[in-house]
Amino acid sequence: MDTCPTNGKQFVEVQQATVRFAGDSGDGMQLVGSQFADIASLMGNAIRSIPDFPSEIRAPVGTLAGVSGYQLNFGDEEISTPGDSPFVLVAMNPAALKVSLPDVQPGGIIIVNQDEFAPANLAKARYPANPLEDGSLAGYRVIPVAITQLNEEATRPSGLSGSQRARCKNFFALGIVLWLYDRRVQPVLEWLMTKFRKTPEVMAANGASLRAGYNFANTTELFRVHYHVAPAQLPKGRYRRVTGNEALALGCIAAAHQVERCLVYASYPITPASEVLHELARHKEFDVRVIQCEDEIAACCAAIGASFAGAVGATGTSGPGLALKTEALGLAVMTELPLVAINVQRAGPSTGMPTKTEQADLNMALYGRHGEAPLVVLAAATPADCFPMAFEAVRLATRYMTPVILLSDSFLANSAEALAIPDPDRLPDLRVAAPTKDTPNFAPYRRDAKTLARPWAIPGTPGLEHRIGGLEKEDVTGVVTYDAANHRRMVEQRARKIAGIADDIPPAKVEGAPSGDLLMVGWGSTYGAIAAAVRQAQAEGRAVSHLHLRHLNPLPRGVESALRAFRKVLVPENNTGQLSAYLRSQFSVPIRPLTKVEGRPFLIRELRQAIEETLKHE
Amino acid sequence: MDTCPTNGKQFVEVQQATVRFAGDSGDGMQLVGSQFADIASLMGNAIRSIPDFPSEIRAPVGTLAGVSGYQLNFGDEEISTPGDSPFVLVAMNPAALKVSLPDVQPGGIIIVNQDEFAPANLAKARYPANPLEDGSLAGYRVIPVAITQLNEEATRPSGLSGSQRARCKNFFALGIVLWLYDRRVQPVLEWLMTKFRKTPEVMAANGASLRAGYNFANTTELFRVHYHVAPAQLPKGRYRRVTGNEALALGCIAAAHQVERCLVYASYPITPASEVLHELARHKEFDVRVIQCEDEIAACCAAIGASFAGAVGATGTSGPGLALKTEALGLAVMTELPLVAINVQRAGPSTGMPTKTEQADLNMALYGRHGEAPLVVLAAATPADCFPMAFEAVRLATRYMTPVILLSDSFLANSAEALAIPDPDRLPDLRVAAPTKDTPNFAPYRRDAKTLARPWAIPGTPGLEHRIGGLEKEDVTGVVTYDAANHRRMVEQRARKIAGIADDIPPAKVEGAPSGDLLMVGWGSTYGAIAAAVRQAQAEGRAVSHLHLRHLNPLPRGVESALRAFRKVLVPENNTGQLSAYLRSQFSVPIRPLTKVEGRPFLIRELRQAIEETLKHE
Amino acid sequence: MSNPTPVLPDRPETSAEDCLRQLTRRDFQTTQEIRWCPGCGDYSILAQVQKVLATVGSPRENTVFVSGIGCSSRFPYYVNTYGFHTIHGRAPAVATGVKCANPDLSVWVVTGDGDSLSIGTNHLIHCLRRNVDLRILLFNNRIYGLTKGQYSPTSDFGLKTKSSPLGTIEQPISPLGLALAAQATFVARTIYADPPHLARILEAAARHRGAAFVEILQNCRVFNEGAFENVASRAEAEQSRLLLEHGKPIRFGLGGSKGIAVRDMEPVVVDVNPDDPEPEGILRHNAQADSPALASLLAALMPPAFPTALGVFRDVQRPTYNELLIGQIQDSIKRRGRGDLRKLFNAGTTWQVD
Amino acid sequence: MSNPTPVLPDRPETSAEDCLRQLTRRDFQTTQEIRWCPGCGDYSILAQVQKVLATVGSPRENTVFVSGIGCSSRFPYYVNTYGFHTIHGRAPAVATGVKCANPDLSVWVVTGDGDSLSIGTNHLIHCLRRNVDLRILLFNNRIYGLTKGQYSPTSDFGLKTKSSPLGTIEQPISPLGLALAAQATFVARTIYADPPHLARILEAAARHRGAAFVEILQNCRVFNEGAFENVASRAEAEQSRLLLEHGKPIRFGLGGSKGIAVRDMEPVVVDVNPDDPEPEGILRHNAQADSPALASLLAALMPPAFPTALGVFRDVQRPTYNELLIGQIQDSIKRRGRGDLRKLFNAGTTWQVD
Ligand SMILES: Cc1ncc(C[n+]2csc(CCOP(=O)(O)OP(=O)(O)O)c2C)c(N)n1
Ligand SMILES: Cc1ncc(C[n+]2csc(CCOP(=O)(O)OP(=O)(O)O)c2C)c(N)n1
Ligand code: SF4
Ligand code: SF4
Ligand SMILES: [Mg+2]
Ligand SMILES: [Mg+2]
Repeated sequence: MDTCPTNGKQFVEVQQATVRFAGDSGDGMQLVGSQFADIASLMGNAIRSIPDFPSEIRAPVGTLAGVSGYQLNFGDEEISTPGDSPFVLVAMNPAALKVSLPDVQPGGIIIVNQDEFAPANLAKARYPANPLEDGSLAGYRVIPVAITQLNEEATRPSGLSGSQRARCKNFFALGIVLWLYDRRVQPVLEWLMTKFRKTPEVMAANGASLRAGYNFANTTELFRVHYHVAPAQLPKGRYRRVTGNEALALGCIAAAHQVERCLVYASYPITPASEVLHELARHKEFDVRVIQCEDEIAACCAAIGASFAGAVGATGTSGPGLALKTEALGLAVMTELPLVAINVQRAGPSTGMPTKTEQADLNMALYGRHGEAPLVVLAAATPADCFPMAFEAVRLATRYMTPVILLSDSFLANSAEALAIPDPDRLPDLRVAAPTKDTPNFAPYRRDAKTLARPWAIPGTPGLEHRIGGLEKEDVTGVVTYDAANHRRMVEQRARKIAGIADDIPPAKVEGAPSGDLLMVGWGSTYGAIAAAVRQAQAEGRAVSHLHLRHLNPLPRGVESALRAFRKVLVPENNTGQLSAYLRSQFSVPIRPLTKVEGRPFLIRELRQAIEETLKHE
Repeated sequence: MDTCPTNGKQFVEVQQATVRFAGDSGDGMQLVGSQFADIASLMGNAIRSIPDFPSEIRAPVGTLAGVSGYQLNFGDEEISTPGDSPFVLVAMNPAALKVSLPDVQPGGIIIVNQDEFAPANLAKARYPANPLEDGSLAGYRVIPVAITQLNEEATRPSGLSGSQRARCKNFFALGIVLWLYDRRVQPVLEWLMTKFRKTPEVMAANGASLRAGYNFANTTELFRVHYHVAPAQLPKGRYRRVTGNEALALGCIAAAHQVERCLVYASYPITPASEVLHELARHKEFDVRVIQCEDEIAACCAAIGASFAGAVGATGTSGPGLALKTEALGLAVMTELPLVAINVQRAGPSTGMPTKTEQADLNMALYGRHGEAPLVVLAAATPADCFPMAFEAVRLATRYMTPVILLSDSFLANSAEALAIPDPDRLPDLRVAAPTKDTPNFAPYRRDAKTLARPWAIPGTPGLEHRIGGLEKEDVTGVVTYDAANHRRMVEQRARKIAGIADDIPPAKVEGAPSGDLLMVGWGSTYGAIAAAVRQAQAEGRAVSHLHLRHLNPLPRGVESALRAFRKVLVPENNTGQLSAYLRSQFSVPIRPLTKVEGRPFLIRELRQAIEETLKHE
Repeated sequence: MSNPTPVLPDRPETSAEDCLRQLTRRDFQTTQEIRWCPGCGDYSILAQVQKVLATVGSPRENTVFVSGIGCSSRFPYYVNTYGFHTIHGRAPAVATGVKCANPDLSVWVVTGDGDSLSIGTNHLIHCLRRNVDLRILLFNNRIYGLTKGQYSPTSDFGLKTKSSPLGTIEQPISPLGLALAAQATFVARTIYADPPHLARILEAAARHRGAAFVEILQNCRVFNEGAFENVASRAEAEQSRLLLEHGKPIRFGLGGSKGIAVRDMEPVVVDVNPDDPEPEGILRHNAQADSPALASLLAALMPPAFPTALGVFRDVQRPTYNELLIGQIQDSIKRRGRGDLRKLFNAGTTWQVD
Repeated sequence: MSNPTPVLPDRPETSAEDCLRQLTRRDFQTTQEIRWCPGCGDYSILAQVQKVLATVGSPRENTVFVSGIGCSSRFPYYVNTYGFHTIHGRAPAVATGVKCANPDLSVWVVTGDGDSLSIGTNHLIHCLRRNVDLRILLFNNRIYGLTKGQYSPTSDFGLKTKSSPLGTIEQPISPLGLALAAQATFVARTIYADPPHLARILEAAARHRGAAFVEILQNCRVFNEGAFENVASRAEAEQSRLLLEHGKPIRFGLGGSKGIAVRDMEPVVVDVNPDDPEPEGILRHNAQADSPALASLLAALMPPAFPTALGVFRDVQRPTYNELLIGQIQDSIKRRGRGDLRKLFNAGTTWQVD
């Protein structure tokens, strides 16, 4: 930690910082949080953010249920989670303080809007006494600021009404934090100028509040130190911030574009998958045909129908919706049509905790169909990884004529990080040659010798008229038959086709040494926390490596040998051990599950500790 | 084989016999087949039968698709399958011959109705030449009988019309077979007398045909040998013949009776589960409330609603229907309500082969729900075993407040065997104490210390008003909460409740020596074939034993040690190895799957051979 | 061991305790914190339901609220009776099971326009057709509230929402039209903004025997504010609402100056003399007609050409599903005697092994 | 690499080959052995569909048959076009996907009374409401045929079947009533036993733009023989069938001696002079009315009090879902230019790391 004096204040160099903005749903915390993320990014930091929304229905102002938070982790090296615990908390009201306090680092900075700590608000937050006064915050550096009042003064010249001006106070808070982390206000002002082009008074008021906050922090005695986080060493290129859901939508559009077929996305709204629907509905110029269906069954069926008719058929949902698609997924397996089914998991079982994260749908994805119905299962590891994984899902679905379940989760869906923007000209060509009238020996179930895919013979093509369906099909001809040997052969071929995909995906790649004391195996959104914990442990000399599975069925080549190259294998999962059981069923290798089923992702320190304990106990 | 001469013919003593009656759907083969089964039973034989229906829609008379068969295996010792291959085939037309011939034992007896082997019928059966004349049946003892004509003559006195009399010819065939196996005609005549009480002419005609057939066989030169099968050593008691589906219905009625609550069976028709619905609809005097729902989702939900309101809620279906119930099953898990979901499996995936058997829904039963949603999974082993297993399903559902999936399959559903009729007075008492207004400290999620079941607080009870639902519940109080620690605890408690049932079910019981060279592990309808093959192998001195799992989740205590007590473990399944993978995932023990996915059950000889091969190869 | 006794009383019994005193709205309130947005139309509906439960004296322990998923479907948590917050769209199916298992219970279904007209349409239609004795309250806010604002099957054509940024391209469905086609025996419409009317309709529904379907126009403050503004507004009520009363002429407007007539089977608005209590040439409301044709015609009236009809559209009697079901059971018991396991087990051919 | 080109022609193109010659029924036959019971009503329907496809010149390669599960749903195997035998109840949903992916295709849905009015009601209603450009043929035999004879949602009240040994206790649903409530733009009914009428109606459906719903009364020989006997019988046809023709007076009976009138919104049978071509006081059919009230009234007529109405009940125009969907896409492309991945990827705040 370097320190250097600037205008009478201390200046501290740090490698990483976690900041949370928390307030009422109406306080605009998401807006200033994401602005701060952009500023950090623009200044070269690696970032990862996570919002903390109030659950479902809007709660009354000032209540605990109404708190909305935005947490950002940024730094000068790889940042792979939104941070275990904030070093800086901005709490715009007592409820926000109460909800966030348990997460704040001991000794962390808490900036509170002291104006809101009046008895009525304290009561709404169920505070028996004012925490600013009763000593309960003794372990923190509390900085009370009269944000409401100062914002009121700063925005007065704008001529807006009192209530409109009150809505600017989030920018005052942002101003403070910008100063605290030595960031420039200019980019935010520029952003305000585009955003509020049509309402210059609003722009002026927000800008005034922002500058006032910055200046206040600069001049007040309350802040004695501010911080600097150096730019990270990121790979060259152009970047943007994406959430997992945004990246899924982009990936689907890009992939369909590369298949050169229209994308038909049929879906029924459900938390936390709805933004994929919203996002795709906004991009009609890509010939994305969005059908909001009457239910998830219809959605899956419409996507299957679309694929039959030659489109890239995709559907997206969360657990309860995937449950409903079970039967239709079986139809897609039997008819061997391309289909991408996105499942943004949330905490179950049943309705569960719809706004909380979990990874407990792996079993359903792998096994949740009647009959022998193998399909491809993929899982994205980070918000930005949702882009290539959606692309991969479309690639495998169309190349192998198979349904693909792509797993994401609530954590990835809402969390944001930087995406290295791909060059469209360098995206792989995904076109699939469809048979035509002139294809010799066309038969609907004549398989490609290499991929074992049946031909995608598309209605509208003269001469290829044929009938498919859910009944068992005769090999090659596709005629309905209940012949015993044929059934065995078809079951076997459907399985072999999926298993064979293992040759078309990257082999298992261990991050770290290829053998050692402990292999941490993960899938999905645990990536960031595992990667960070493993890096820390490696830095401390532990023989720990990390294997992260993006392809779950089929598993990549080399998983078994990777598992056997380590003395111990630990599998952290946000479920009760589904991947562990799956790996055991495949390889009969001893595996320890590390489970966390609390509706929240792993913290880095939880995994660090698990690594130490696993290494300690023999 | 003892032989003794009777009325100039040879008399051969055999231990076991397999007979198949085959004809057109309209020929009444099921009727005479089941009459023959009853006669065999009445004379003390062990029996096991299987019909072979035409698939779905009635096909044109005389065609291959229209053939209906009934196969019976009976003997003087344990009979555990319907027989690998018939020794006697009755073929009422060319199509019946063509369909059945591949199964007949080399050297077996084929009784054909030669009157039907005219060119038109041969063409319908796609016979290029008359098989009775072209030498293609050389390997069999073919006995052509002019059944149509002889029946016509025998029934003339009845005064019925020609077409009515033609319908009696199945009894002529039965008469022949009765003679062939030295059975009396009297019980059939008695049965005819009750059955056709109201139409004495029909009774008389059928009786005349029956006697004519018997006498024909007795006097004709065509038959030189007939057979005798001695009574088996069955446990004392009263018996009746049941199919698996009948036994399921009886089991549900009996169990609900013992719970002292009404049975609400909500279902949507589907092959091969519909007979459970039909059967239950016939027993309204037991206060069985059958709801034929608009779909399987509604059926599962109505059953859940019924359980909530204090009934024994049950629902039945086959694979595609269970797929649709996936989401609702999750609700039953979360609300911890008793529910019995019967799944009579058929060949999949998707619509598959609806009239063919398969065991490929085990994975879906174990894993096919989103979130962590453990429930009880049971499987019946034989048709008669469907009775106690349905009873067990209701017992566990109500005692542990949990959904139970009970697996049967098409083979069990249609196959029949003798059920030792239980004494109603000795059926276990299944009453569950429901809380009342006076229950101290009532709370909807306060668990029983022993079973971990929550109380079944039934609407209508004053003072216990409470609310349940699919959202995560606070421990004890049942109030909705997204609290992290509570979620972990509830997930864990739901899992522990199910796991704990292992203490309330019989431990794993190996049939045969408790250790040895090979353990055959099965579940469901493979029981009979495995048991027979293992008995044969044991008789030949092989160190082979058999473990059959009726409880699949939780597994009984002692499975792991049983598996480890054998050098090898072989798991025969009518799927691609689902139990094998499940056992590996639980115990990391090496296991060989033996799979048959052909829409047909294992033959005993297939398993015998697999045993030999497994023991041979090291 | 004694035989199970199906409890099949002819009329629900009220508990002794509750008979002794008049219930009040407070009896039906729970301690659960209510989690709707400030200003949501659901609050008003909750208050009236609680009031009506007290009015009709529905014993708490014999009352069950079943709901699906949606803002509206949180309802059961706020009513101090038995309650079941099920899964999306399935409340009518669950409720059917509840009612068949125990016909003594008074069963209410609470659902939203998405819950019952999108994912759950099938169950709604079939439980109406079967005439299961349920009260079904459909909170129609013409939007998916809980999932934060996608269009619903009742959203206006062209409505811009998160999932229809260029406007919906779907013809909205008529909840009442569908209920009538499904042959519901009681069909009504009311609005959150008129508590007395709401209470009157709820009470009529509560007293109906059979499936009672009530569409309640409900404002979603956050995602579809003002969807029913013209009907909700008190100032415009005379013009915008057509209040149906059985047996009365069908009229509206200032002082009742307009009426609905039918020409070539199409509805038209005609002027009538406000002072004439029985004007000629306009329709007279008949909620008990043999055919649902009049009710359908009235249900289809829509602004701006017509006012929105409120009230009881249809109220007829038909045996309920649960009565018929239990009836067949009672008949069977009468004919064959109460089920005897020994007889059941020993039916058909049996044989003895000694 | 070139950009994907959405193919969005305004009218389906017929293939060059098929344009050159008149198609015949044989062109639409397959070699698959037909597996319906002897005497099943489905045979007659198949024959007429094949004939009509030839008549309207539907190019084989641009024609798709989509079905659910049931005896009727085996249909696609017997028609030599593209075909998709899907899962139970879901054909309208699959067909919606097919049509949206390629609006050039002529898409037919074949379904049964169980398939579309029990498990699949929801999808049927929503695809009618959306007016997806599909032809939907519902084979109504009032029974579950394929599963061997359980009652269906259209079975007569009291029908004894395997699953209702004491008779059903459910009010049958009206397929047409439901379709009209769902705002279908084309609604018709015909019967297997009258091939010329069947062909006429199928042809009208084929030519309709939008969702065309046709209920075809079909006899299940094995499990519900004679369900439509009085309508099917040629001898009774004049008495039992009410043949609807747009613009014509609604009459039936010997020589047209009876008519349907409406009194207080209820239908009644009145005598009319058979010689009067334009009798007074009876209804005149209008398939294009603004309101579906007349169509609903006619759809509800049932024996024995009334004849069964056959013909086109409703035939109106409304933009189709697929047109509107593609329209929004074309508009977006017009406004924003064809989608450019580079622009899409770089939208919003981006930053460069060098
Ligand atoms: C199977 C399933 N699909 C989707 C959802 C997500 N979901 C919850 S409520 C809802 C719609 C709510 O709309 P509505 O029924 O109109 O109720 P409102 O919130 O407007 O009162 C949806 C789509 C879910 N919970 N379950
Ligand atoms: C999910 C599912 N549930 C149930 C079935 C069984 N099933 C097949 S067809 C059918 C009903 C058929 O009736 P209908 O639609 O009227 O057709 P029909 O056979 O009478 O032509 C049923 C219940 C199935 N195939 N899939
Ligand atoms: S989102 Fe709308 S319907 Fe839901 S609680 Fe808020 S205002 Fe009410
Ligand atoms: S069961 Fe009925 S509907 Fe099905 S094919 Fe046979 S006659 Fe036709
Ligand atoms: Mg709504
Ligand atoms: Mg039918």
